[in-house]
Amino acid sequence: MEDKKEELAKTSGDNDPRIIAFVCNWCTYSGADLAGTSRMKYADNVRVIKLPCSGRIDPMFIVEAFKKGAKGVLISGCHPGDCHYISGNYHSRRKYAIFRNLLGFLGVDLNRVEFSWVSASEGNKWVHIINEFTDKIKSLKNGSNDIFKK
Amino acid sequence: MANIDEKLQKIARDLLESKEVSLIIGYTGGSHPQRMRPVFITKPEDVGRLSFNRHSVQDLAVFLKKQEVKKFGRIGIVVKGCDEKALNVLMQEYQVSRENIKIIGVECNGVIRQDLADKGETDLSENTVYDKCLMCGEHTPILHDYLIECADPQISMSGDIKPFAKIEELDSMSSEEKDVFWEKEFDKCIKCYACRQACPLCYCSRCIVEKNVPQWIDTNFGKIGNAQWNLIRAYHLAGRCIGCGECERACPVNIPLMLINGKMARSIHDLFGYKSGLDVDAKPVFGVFSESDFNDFIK
Amino acid sequence: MEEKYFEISAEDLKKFVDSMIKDNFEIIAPMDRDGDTFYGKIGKFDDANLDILLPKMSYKEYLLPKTETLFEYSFSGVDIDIKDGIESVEGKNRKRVIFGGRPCDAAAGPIMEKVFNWGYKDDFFNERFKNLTIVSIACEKPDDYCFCAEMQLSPESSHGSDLLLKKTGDKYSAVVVNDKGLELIASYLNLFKEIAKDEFPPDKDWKKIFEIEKAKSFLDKNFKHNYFQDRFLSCIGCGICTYTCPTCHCFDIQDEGDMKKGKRIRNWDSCQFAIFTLHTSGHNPRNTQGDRYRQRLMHKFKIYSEKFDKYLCVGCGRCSRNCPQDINIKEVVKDLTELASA
Amino acid sequence: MKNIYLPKLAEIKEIIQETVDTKTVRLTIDNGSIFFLPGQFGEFSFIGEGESTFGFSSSPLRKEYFEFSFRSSGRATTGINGLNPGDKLAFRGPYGNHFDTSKMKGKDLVFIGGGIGMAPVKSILEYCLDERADYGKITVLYGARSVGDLLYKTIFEDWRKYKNTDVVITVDPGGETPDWTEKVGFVPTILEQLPLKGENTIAVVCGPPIMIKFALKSLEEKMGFDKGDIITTLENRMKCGLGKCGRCNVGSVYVCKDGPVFTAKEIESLPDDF
Repeated sequence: MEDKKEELAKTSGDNDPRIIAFVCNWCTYSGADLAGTSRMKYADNVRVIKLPCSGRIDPMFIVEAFKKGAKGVLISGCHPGDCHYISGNYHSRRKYAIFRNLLGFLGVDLNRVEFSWVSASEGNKWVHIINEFTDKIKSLKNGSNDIFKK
Repeated sequence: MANIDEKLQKIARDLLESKEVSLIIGYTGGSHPQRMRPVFITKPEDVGRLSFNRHSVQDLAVFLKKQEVKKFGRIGIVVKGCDEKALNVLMQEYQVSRENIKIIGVECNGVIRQDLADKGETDLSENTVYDKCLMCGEHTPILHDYLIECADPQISMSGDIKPFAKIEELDSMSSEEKDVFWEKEFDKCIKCYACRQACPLCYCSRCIVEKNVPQWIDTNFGKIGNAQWNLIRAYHLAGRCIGCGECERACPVNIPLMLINGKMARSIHDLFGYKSGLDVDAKPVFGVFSESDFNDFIK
Repeated sequence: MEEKYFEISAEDLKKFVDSMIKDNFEIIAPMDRDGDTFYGKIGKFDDANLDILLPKMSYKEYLLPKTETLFEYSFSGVDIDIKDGIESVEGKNRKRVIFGGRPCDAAAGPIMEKVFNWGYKDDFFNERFKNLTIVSIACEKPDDYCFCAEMQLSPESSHGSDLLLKKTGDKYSAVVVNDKGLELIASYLNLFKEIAKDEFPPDKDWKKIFEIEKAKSFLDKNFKHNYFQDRFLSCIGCGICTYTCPTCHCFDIQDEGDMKKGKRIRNWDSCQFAIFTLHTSGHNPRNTQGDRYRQRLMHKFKIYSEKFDKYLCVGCGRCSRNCPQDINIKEVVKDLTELASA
Repeated sequence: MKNIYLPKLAEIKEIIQETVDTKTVRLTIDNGSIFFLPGQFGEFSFIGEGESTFGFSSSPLRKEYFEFSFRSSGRATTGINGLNPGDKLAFRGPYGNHFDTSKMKGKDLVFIGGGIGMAPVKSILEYCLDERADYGKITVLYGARSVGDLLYKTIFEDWRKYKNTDVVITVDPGGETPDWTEKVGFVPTILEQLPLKGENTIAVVCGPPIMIKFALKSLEEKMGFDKGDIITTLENRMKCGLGKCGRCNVGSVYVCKDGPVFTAKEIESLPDDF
């Protein structure tokens, strides 16, 4: 499993930055699935890791992704009010509002951490977010980065 | 000064004699006149050792997490205003119950920084106290069963010294500059985890660094391991840290941990209007949410 | 070798250090950093702060690094390739000099050497120790936390140093203890002036406030004693005492890496942590902080002296100075001696 | 210059699933055999997850392999648990002292094991069985919490085949299955029922601390064993196994180097630090 983590996160160069997306099972994953089944095309830099809920996405996951070499991390869940577990995404939002500030304060370029709400029907939005995020990461200077990178 | 000590000792004696508590945690004289140390009194005849002055820097609430101390059951504890906030958070999080604690509050107008006190400093002024004292809003402990008034005058502020000015300075830096700053600071870390042990609110029976399946935090003393530890420590205290500054005081290599803690407290206040340790009945900030929470950073 | 005595002026001492730096020696000396003093690599003599009594941390990390790679590994299929870490021991063939340390810190090396060569020889330690030259400066005024005299040393002891300097007025008297010391100054002999033994300032008579043997006699008889549990209620188990100690040498071994490659490292560890002795079953032989502090005292003043004939303490007092709860080991040991005679 | 922390690689020949969470791993060393004595231990590691300390559980006289038994619980053991025959395991050792077999020669022996504590007992037991003629009567008493928790189930019969050898297996009350034909009862209780006398007999005891405590009491007080004739092993958390890392000491005794094998008499003189 460890092996796969490394493989997933590995970036071959500036032109092909690896992006890790932690997504919730119910909305964003379905949305990404919809994008796939609808044969929409989008940047292939992203690797999706599915979790039950955005509330389950531990901040350590972000750090771990950066540590393993990811150039960008996306966190995505259900729109407010739509959480399968009623309030998971609200808790997640509070948590990440603060965690984002902490990362920024410690010198992580916040352009590399992205958050979104994508519902099961928003295949378009998913494609748009990934493409935009990939372009943004590509435009960033390599190495202008975080304290967790080897 | 003597007056304070006498009052303290009388309260302690009464509490112990009436068996209302079986242990009093307080301060007593330390290695030299400018140092105080914690003292644990179980017998009424020992209360003469209790004392309090401007060198009582320790946050005694830290002892409430110790199993050996919990065994005493009902405990009396001497607290300054800032320390009492730690009690509030512990009560908020059901770690101690109000019935088991007798709070002997001491009004405080600041304590002298220990590094200066060790060099002989005895004057209480804006140059000699901790930053937390300069912006202290709780000179009088919020909750108390007993209150002892302050012997020291209020510190006069010239306005030249801005507490935690470094936070604003860092905020205005670019991420590269911040990266450089923190890399240098974290590089000093020797991972003794004194920051954790000295914190009254770090009470997990098994800390995340001790969990090894999987090993979330690198055990090495390298760049990544140190940064990971300092990040996660600060994050686990976000919304809980009451700013007693014990972590920074304990740190043997002088990492400015209060900058991170202070930044977290500011962020939480800015975003959610919450300050920790002020209200025992409030729900912890990460235990609740509002539908109208800050959403600007999410697409 | 017989001890040799020299004299050097303060000015020449500066020249001595600066020329060593020019000759590619790595000079580790007390340096100011964030309002405190720590050992660090100096770029020139003036970087060093020789007035301070003791840097906050000891220079233990140059003998036993905070993190040391024991070996590196990599996988290919079921095969494992192991690269021995001893080949790359940092410090090997390196001209590293500790300059301006104090006699207590210098005495720590030979003490630790015992445990690292007991039965199995730990060459990671030995290599570093062998390649380290220690130039100490005798203390003129120990502070209230110091108790080296009680620990069978003295503020002027040359034990463990290769070269000991003593300040007298604006010059230094130097004693070269061994060949290593002589080798170091060999190229700079023009700066030193040889003097006779009786010209070297004699050691003062340092007073002792307790007899350490007495404390040991208490520890010998009292494994279980209320003193330990009561006195160390105020210990929060932060481990600063062990991390700043020049002789505390306990370590932890961990693997770090992924499924492709990584390394096995050893890190500093501390007997003050509950997890230090925790069994997998959940049983912990040292369950309270009192037990753990007792272990520290026992290890320093009883176990080590029984096994290796030396106390595992040099009396530098760092553990007391740095303790956030002001537990003063000098007072504690004094208590033990008093309990022994009670 | 020698790196004392450098492990050798050993290949896994066979893995025996002893109980739900316990396995015995049989190893061969890549180049040549290793020399160890019963009672000694090694540091076994799944490289990448860290080392764990286990006593050898096989007889050193069976030179074609060596083995250890472990219960999967922490990071290193979980790693080892995931390995298959043919995989490589790192190993360092042997370390520590050993059972004094010269003292045991010509005497009657009783081996008492509890739970996974049977592993080091198995090593010395099989060593003695391999040189059966050197020893008097051999009695084996092995107990576990339940039938499912018994290790080495498949080889009890092998032990019984030897002459003048009694093998008594017991499970704690409530741990038996309907078809269980062996004894039911706690190890000390069953021990007292055995026809054993303290004279000319040496007892080897290993198991959980509570079992050792009561078994020693039975042997000393009720059966007349001399404290010097009861041999047991101690365990403490270890990292280096070499007497350096400083955590396994009990008083002035380093379990990893001065131990792990002690007589009851030696244990009596140690402080209560284990």
